[in-house]
Amino acid sequence: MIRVTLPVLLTSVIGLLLVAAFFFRGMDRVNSDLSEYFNIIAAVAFILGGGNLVRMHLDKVQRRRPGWPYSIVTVVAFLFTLIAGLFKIGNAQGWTGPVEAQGSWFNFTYDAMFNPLQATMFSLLAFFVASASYRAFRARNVEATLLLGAALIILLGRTFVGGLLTSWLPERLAFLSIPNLSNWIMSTVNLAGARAIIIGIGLGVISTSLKIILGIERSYLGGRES
Amino acid sequence: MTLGPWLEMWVGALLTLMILSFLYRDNPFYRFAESLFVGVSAAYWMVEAFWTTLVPNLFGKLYPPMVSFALPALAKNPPQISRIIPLLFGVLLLLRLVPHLAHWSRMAMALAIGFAAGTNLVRYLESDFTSQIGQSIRPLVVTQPAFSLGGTISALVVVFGTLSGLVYFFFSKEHKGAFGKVSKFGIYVLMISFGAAFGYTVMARISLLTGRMEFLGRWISQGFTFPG
Amino acid sequence: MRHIWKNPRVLLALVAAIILLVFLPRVVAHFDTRHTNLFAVLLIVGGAILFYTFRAQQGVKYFVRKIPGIAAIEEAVGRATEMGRPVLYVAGTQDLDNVQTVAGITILSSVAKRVAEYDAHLEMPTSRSLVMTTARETAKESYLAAGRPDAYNEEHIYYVTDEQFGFVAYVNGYMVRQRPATCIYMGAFFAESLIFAETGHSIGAIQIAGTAQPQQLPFFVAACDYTLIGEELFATSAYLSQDPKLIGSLRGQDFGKAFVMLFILLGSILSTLALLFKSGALTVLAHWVQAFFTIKSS
Amino acid sequence: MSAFMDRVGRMDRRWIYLAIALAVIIPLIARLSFPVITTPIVQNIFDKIDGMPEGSRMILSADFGPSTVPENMPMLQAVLRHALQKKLKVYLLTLWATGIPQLDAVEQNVLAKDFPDRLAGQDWVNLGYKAGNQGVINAAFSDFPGAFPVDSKGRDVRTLPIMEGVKRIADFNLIICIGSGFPGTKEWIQFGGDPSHVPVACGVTAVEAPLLYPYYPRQLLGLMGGLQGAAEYEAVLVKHYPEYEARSQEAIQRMGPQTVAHLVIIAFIVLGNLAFFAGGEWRGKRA
Repeated sequence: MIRVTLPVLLTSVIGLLLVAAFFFRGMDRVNSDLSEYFNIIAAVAFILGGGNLVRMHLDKVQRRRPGWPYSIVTVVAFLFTLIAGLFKIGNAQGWTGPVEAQGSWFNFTYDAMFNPLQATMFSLLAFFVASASYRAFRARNVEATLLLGAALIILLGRTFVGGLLTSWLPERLAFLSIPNLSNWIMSTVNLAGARAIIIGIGLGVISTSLKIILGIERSYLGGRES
Repeated sequence: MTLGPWLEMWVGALLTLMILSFLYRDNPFYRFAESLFVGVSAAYWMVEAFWTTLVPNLFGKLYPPMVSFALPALAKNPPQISRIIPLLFGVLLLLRLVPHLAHWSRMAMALAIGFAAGTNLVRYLESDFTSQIGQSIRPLVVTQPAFSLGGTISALVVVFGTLSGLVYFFFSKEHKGAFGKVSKFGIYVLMISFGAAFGYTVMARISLLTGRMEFLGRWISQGFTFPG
Repeated sequence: MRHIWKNPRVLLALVAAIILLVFLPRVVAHFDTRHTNLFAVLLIVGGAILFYTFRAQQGVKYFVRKIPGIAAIEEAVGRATEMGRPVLYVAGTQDLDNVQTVAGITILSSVAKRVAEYDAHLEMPTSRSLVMTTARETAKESYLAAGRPDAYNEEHIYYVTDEQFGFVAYVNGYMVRQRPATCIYMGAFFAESLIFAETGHSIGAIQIAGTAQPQQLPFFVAACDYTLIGEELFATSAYLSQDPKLIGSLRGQDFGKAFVMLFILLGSILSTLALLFKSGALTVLAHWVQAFFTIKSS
Repeated sequence: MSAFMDRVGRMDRRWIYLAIALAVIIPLIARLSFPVITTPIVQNIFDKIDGMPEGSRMILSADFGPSTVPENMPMLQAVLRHALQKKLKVYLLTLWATGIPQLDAVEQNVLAKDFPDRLAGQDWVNLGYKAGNQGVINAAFSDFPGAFPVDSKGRDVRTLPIMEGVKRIADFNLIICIGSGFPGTKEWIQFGGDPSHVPVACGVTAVEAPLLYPYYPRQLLGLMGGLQGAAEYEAVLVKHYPEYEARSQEAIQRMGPQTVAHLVIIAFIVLGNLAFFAGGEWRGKRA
């Protein structure tokens, strides 16, 4: 009973409440309160997640499992940032100052370590977009050829080469020039494809949400029937 | 450049090089940067959650004087008893740590999943389903200011491209015969739009790398003169 | 249909209906008329989904077309078992308040069952604590359902960090060191989609991705072996579990698509004729159809 | 030949990474820049401003934060210079709280530097930030001074000569939104341009641009997409007004690495396909 029926019932009540809050006036607080409740639960869940992270790495150090020195780095970095942040060490206004105040240790870890690491991981995409293009855009079949063709036209359209390549076109055929063609693809075919996908996703979300609210989809509580 | 920023520039530059070294192959430098990033970022978000959610919204509203040391402004507000509910669900969630009571934590998950279903249902119903139908309805011919063949062809491509794209997503009908051909045309439309979207975003990705290289350039030119 | 009143869910529905009738007058007064058309659309589409789900439950069999990506999941778990290398599963990088993440968890339920049956190794780093706790609960149940509760090891599903690129840095490191034979990405992804897919390809893994983030589909389509596009992500749970009710709901979704196509075509043809014949009546009709599906600015 | 092509077909990805790294570093060091050809979707904006008579009224909304300054700021500066060159009346404002520093920056490095003779409140005005997203445009549609009662210096707009004759959005001749998300161009079109029939143009980040193509050309006369769009506007501005050459190079300069990287990627795609066809993989063998 506790394992499946009660949770499913709660999910249904919360889901129906939120849908009702959308269709009926005077229930605005439902939305704001429930989203704050969710954020609080997600914040409390950090204790489980963060706690498990530290326990896992400490366990790895204790048992000297391969790569254990790196676990020390993770635990030390974690505890240093956590303590610096929770106790607002080095914060000019003390407890009342914002946690990211200039000069605080927490802000230093952000500027010196968090920011460059994040920006550099993000920049790896420049390399991967190139290797993916090289590998994926091959005219294996019709679909792959269309993928390749569209990507090439848009890529060329984004550089002066695109314009040069088709500048010889007579005025009457100007619409076939690469810059015009790439604009046309973006505003018609790309639009049609995006619309079909978005409408499909809308249906998928509506169907999945309904099945969850009405307890039809409950495999997240385990496959066994209640 | 004073000591603080100079130190930050050096730490940032070294970490940048460590991450980029992954492109050659996995190595101790990358693994160090990765472990550091996991530790720093996990704690960063935990601290943010504590100071921006738990303190003001849970403890600050449940019993304001409790947080007056950090948020004096809240001290005067009346306690909101309704905050017992999220506190209760938080405790239920933490029951996972107690083996024989662990299944009670499902109630907290149930609330989260109910919240997801409820909010996503109405948002996608409005902005991603109904309004997309409204925007897809357009005349198949362009006559303002004068009849334009190009405009008409474009309108036809958009409307029938969308319809054939939708046909591709049919689950419960065999994609054979005429239905199969329309579905085939649909996947062609999808493939062209994927290729175009891919090509269009390449520029945004390259500018990310340009930014990092400009930073390394500043490090090389300014980093090696000791500040002050 | 004789024992209908014994079914608990029917009883629940009856009770709800009675409550609604009692409060109907007050409830209707509070109805937000700006959303009438949305309510009608929900009734039509939602009704169709529930109707086909109910009929499927009564035993009506529905055909479902083959989706290569979903069929490949079974084969990919088998391949990982043969090669004795882990199956990497990532349920997106968003929290449980995103229904794509919930879809990722429901798919995990079926994947974990196959992993248990094949006695393979399932590795699932998560980017949110709530996703970790829910995924552990789901996987434990799946191992139970597969009759191998002892094989379930909670340590293989663990929280890494909330930071998008910190999580990416960890998963990249895991991939190149443990070299999983199969990588399955099901859920909401952002810019990190291509980093996972390219690193996964560099270690020769079979990669199956599914997301309903339109901007990321081009990268998964280009870089993964199989990609479940948008709505297919939400159909995967039905395909894998072969639960008749879920298969029935897919039929309902198809009705939704037919409904959409009908009104797009109807609206477009009406507005075309209205334009060509400059007829007032047709213009009004075309505008009415379009207005029905246009959101009134709140 | 096919042995070479075979090796090219399965080239180690790290050569590609090296090529991309060089494609970005070399142009940066060599300050390389390429001719930028202005495409119609950007040219339309230039032609519209260039064709407007002196004294026409133009709304210039800076709806972006610090994170997208590299893409959006060059657009804002180029359009502002052009409008002031044509002696239009420019109404600077923003719907983003984080947009205020962008307006101040433009006041310093465009208005103060290039147009010191122009009077605030006469030739141009900075109406600052107003909270409410599309609600602000909605309000300004029927009562513009009501939506923006004071300028960024706190002066009552009714006392400013530039506001004479300005009652509603319909009294303007052009709306330009330089944006990167919500609220932004879509809201200016839906709540400003469409109902008042005032033409709208925009400059947005590369990620935002694809979502706005559907409005072009009927509801959006022109669109600057990402750094490329900014560079195209700078190029056409400098072509017609060479005196701004020195200060209108920001986007063009940063386009160097972009262009080279794009060409390198295109080359790899072509090379990959040549290897694919030479390798005979396409003759039915499993690819």
